[in-house]
Amino acid sequence: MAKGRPNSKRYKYPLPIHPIDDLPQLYPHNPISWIYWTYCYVKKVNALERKIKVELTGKKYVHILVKDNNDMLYLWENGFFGTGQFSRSEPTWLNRATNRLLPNDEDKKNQVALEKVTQIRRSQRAEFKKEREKMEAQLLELRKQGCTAEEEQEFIEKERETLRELRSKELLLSSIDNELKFRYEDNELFDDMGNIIQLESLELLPVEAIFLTFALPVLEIETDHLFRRLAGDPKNVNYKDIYGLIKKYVAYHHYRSHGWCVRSGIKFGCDYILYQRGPPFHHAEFCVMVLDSEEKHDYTWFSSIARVVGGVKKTFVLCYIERLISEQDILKLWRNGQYHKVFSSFKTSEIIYKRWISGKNRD
Amino acid sequence: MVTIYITKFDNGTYSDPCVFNVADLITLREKFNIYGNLSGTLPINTQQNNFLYLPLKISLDQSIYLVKLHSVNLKIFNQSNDNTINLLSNSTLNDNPNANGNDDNIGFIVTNDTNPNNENNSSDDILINEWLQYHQDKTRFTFPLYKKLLSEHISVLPGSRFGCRYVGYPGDPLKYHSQYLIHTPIDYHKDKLDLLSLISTARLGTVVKKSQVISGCISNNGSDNEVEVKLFTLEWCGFG
Amino acid sequence: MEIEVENETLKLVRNNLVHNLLWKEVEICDETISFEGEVLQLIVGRPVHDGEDIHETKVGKEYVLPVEMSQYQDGYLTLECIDQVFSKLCPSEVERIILAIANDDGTVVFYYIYKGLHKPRKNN
Amino acid sequence: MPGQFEKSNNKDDNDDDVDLKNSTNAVDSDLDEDEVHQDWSQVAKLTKKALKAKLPKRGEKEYEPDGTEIQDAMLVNARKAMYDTLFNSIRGSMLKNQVKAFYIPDRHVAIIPHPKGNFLQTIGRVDKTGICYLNFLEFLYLAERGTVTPFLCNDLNDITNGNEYQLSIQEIYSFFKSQNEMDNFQVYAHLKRLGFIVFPSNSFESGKTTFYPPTSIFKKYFAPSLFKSFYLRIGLIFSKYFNSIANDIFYSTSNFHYMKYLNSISIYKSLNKLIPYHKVPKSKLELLDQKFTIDQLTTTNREFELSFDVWKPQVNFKKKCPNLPDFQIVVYNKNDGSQHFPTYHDCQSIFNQLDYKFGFVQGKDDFDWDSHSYTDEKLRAEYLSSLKSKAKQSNASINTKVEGKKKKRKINSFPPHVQQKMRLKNGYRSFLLAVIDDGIISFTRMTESDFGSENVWYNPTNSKTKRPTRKK
Repeated sequence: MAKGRPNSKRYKYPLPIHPIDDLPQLYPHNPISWIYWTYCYVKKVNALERKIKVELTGKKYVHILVKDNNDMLYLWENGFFGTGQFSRSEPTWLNRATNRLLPNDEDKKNQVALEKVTQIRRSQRAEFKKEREKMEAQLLELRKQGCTAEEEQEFIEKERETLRELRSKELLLSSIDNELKFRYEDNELFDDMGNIIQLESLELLPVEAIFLTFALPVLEIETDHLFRRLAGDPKNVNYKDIYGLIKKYVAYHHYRSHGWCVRSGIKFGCDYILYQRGPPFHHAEFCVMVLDSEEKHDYTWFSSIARVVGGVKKTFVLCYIERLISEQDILKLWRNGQYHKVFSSFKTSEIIYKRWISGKNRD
Repeated sequence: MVTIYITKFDNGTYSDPCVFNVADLITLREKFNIYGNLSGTLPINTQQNNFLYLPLKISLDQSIYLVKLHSVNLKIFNQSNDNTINLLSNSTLNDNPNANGNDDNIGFIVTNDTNPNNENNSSDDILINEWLQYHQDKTRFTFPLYKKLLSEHISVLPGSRFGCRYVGYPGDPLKYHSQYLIHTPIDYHKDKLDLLSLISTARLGTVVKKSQVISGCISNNGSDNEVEVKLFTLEWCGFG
Repeated sequence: MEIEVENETLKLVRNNLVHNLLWKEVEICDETISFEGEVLQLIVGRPVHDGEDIHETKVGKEYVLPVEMSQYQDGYLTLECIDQVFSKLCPSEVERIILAIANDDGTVVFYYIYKGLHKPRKNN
Repeated sequence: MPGQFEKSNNKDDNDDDVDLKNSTNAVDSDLDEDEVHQDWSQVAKLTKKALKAKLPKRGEKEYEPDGTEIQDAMLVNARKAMYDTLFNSIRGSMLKNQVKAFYIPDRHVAIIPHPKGNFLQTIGRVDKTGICYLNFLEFLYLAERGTVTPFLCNDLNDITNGNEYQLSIQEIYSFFKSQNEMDNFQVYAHLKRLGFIVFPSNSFESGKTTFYPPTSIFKKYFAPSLFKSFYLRIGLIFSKYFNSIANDIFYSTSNFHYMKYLNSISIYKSLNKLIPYHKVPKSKLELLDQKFTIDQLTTTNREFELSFDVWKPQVNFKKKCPNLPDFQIVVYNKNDGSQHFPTYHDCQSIFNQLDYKFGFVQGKDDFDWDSHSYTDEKLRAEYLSSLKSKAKQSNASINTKVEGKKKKRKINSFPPHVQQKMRLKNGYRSFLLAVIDDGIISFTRMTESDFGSENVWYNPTNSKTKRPTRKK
């Protein structure tokens, strides 16, 4: 699709609303250039020519889906919004399926080779497993016979050596793994013309959809309608119904508006991860958990998340949300559809949570 | 018999249970698979934290278990009784049981772990029952969990640094790796699983190669003695 | 513009297993149980084994329970639910199910839940 | 350094997952801290007088019992090493070196009538008559080490009358006033064993060093510059008002049809007016501002108090008038139902109590804390030179020399975007939370950060000069 385009071109714009950056050159001594410039300035707008279609499915748990291939690509390339349902981030399933089921000749040759590699690897792994189990059984036997410590140590050394050798042989082969056979189920992937059907949609987080509706007019859906679907009929909601959503959105907007690419942190058991520019450019360095400023959790709750976050060498950020006006006032604003006033009535603060090792901080 | 020491503070709260005798430590370790944590300075090597000395701290669930089994002395010091005054008035320098006049230690002044007079006598049942009563709510779920783990031949150490209540071992931690990270039980019927923390829990388990154990408690007839515990193990599938 | 599809999540997880993870013999089971307004229904299938990463069950088949997760709403799953899935939706010899958590960010994540204790893998 | 934050352009986007799979090693090293293989036969090596029982080291930890006699024997040996070490750990001192310490129940302190020993450099408080006072934690710590022999007495008369009662360690434990004090002791002893210098926070009435100037100095030197910030504050109220108007316009449906945004940055600037954020103090002046306005405003209802001031190990520590501590610690027992992990507001109240070497105000290489802290209502540098009359030579410059052995690269020598990342990650004010779990201590550092004050959007014009290597 977008092969061969350098990232700086492909991801030129950080937001799906583009700036007006193609105004003509202005020559101070040439009045005609002024007029032309002014004409262009007046005529051009930031708003999208055509908003992006979304489908909302589900009842209590709403899913917000973008199904058009170009729209998916647009949202991905202009700010990295949404996640492909069968991909880890950018929707790439169609490409993968096409390569698998409709390969060109070059690919076909590789496929056969790959298939063999896969087979060999499988059997190697099975062999490794078998060998390891065998040696463990031998050790147990040895122990039962009452061997000396030296004998045992010797055996363990030998075992390690054997297993290491087996492993190193395995590593000689490529680690690309793929399932290549055409399967019965694959029939349902073809349309009448023999093309592969796009099964994958781009799914937007509720907060992403809010950002692309309420903050930037990108999605073809009314803000009121979106909030109604996500939080219920404004007339009947109470504070508890809307607060969860508000809390997450306030944090999302906060980080987005300061330039971060904010994506779901579910993989690491937290709310968000923050990228600078976006996934193709930098690793995410921050994991964010959004909390109410009065929220209480057990220490183990924190330490469990912190261990996962620390394990992938990221910084664990606690983002606290504090309400500045009364709950009744928030509800009133919400019912009047004054969402920006709702969101600006919450304040954010951050605390970095980090394990501290006493023995490593002595000098 | 093992002696567990507890202080009852003036505000009605209790101290954590402590054990002050090496022989008791051995009994707990070998007879009850209770290892506890040494928390005091090791006199022969006072400048490190890897190897420590008495007192041994054991968990509340473990001490309740031992007390209910009647296999320990529970010695509760009542702070308001101010035993310090008694100590002074009842004993003079000469018959001070802590004063060390051993022949083989001539010229060496020993500070003992315990006063022999305090050992081998348990506090009376009223005090002990008060103590059990005091902790009943707090241990409503964790105590049945502990008993359940014992019945599965799992012994435990505290687990906060792995983000759980207990780390579970198949045998003495001196020799065996831990296998389980065991979480505080939830209400089997009422409590909803927090899927987000379930995810980080399972991921952590993968990384440290231990099984994550979650559990639900069912109180039958509202009676605390009849809390049933159901265990489940959580594991990341390795895909998705 | 708006479509209400019954069991959208079930379909999503099924497609994920069949066309993304390339599982075999994937079928949606008929039996359901309801819990607090949510319908629980299993998908059964045979995973593609990638060496050691997945350790096989005796049955060879995996029972997958799709559940929904939202960023801003509480869940509905209790441990009683899980037990009922074991007792009412699975053959009796099944010792584990796979929890397929469909998050509202579009991702599905998969976790085994075993009845009772299950030791970690010995080597790795 | 900047390179480590970037990655190649063609890389897969699912690297985070790869991270997780490959992270085993990283966590393993962490794990070692938590699950140290306690081989008690190694204590002997650590100890000067080697123990009799020298055991052959046999195997590491194993997966589970396999029922063999060999494995049983290994377990027996491992246990024996532990038991032997514990049995052979006799606590006490030689008669000729004996230091007696007397616990006085009424005052919950101990006194040493004839203080001697190295420990006095960082422990206790000697009064004019030469008597050393130990707080309860110091007393128990020294008794546990065998450094002092613990006795009980009612008052000083008992000591002179010889009416003394030698205490056991367990008896001293029964003198704790609360579980919290017991937890504090564990943290205290843990840090002391590592060589840290530890005093309970607020244990210095006189001779206390503080970062915050006394009111007189504050009014004379700092209030004028804060007066400027008073105007700033009024400006803030106005900008709040303007923000709200700007938001009304930006979030109206017609925004992008009538307003023109010529670059992405201007869109960002409009977007980030929506969510107010907590501005944390980042400089000396901002800290003072915070301190003197907070003190006027809030009534202190503190659920969490600082427990300890901690100094890194150092030789020229001045016990009587120590410099600012390196860390401050709050202790929390996770199994005590009456306590909870601090909420955000609890953390705020702790941050506002802090008074230590706020590392982030150190800009220059030659930053001298003595010129930025106050002892006894005086600038500390002045206070110290007034002490010099007593022929005390060891002044701060020696201290800094010791500390400055390994030179850390100063933050402002890094390129701006790396500095920004460091500001976000290292944050500003911080405290240590010591968490107690049935005798196990773990520490967490809680640090204020401020993402609202930093913008990380990509600025194409900037990057051309900064990153010439990137392809256009």
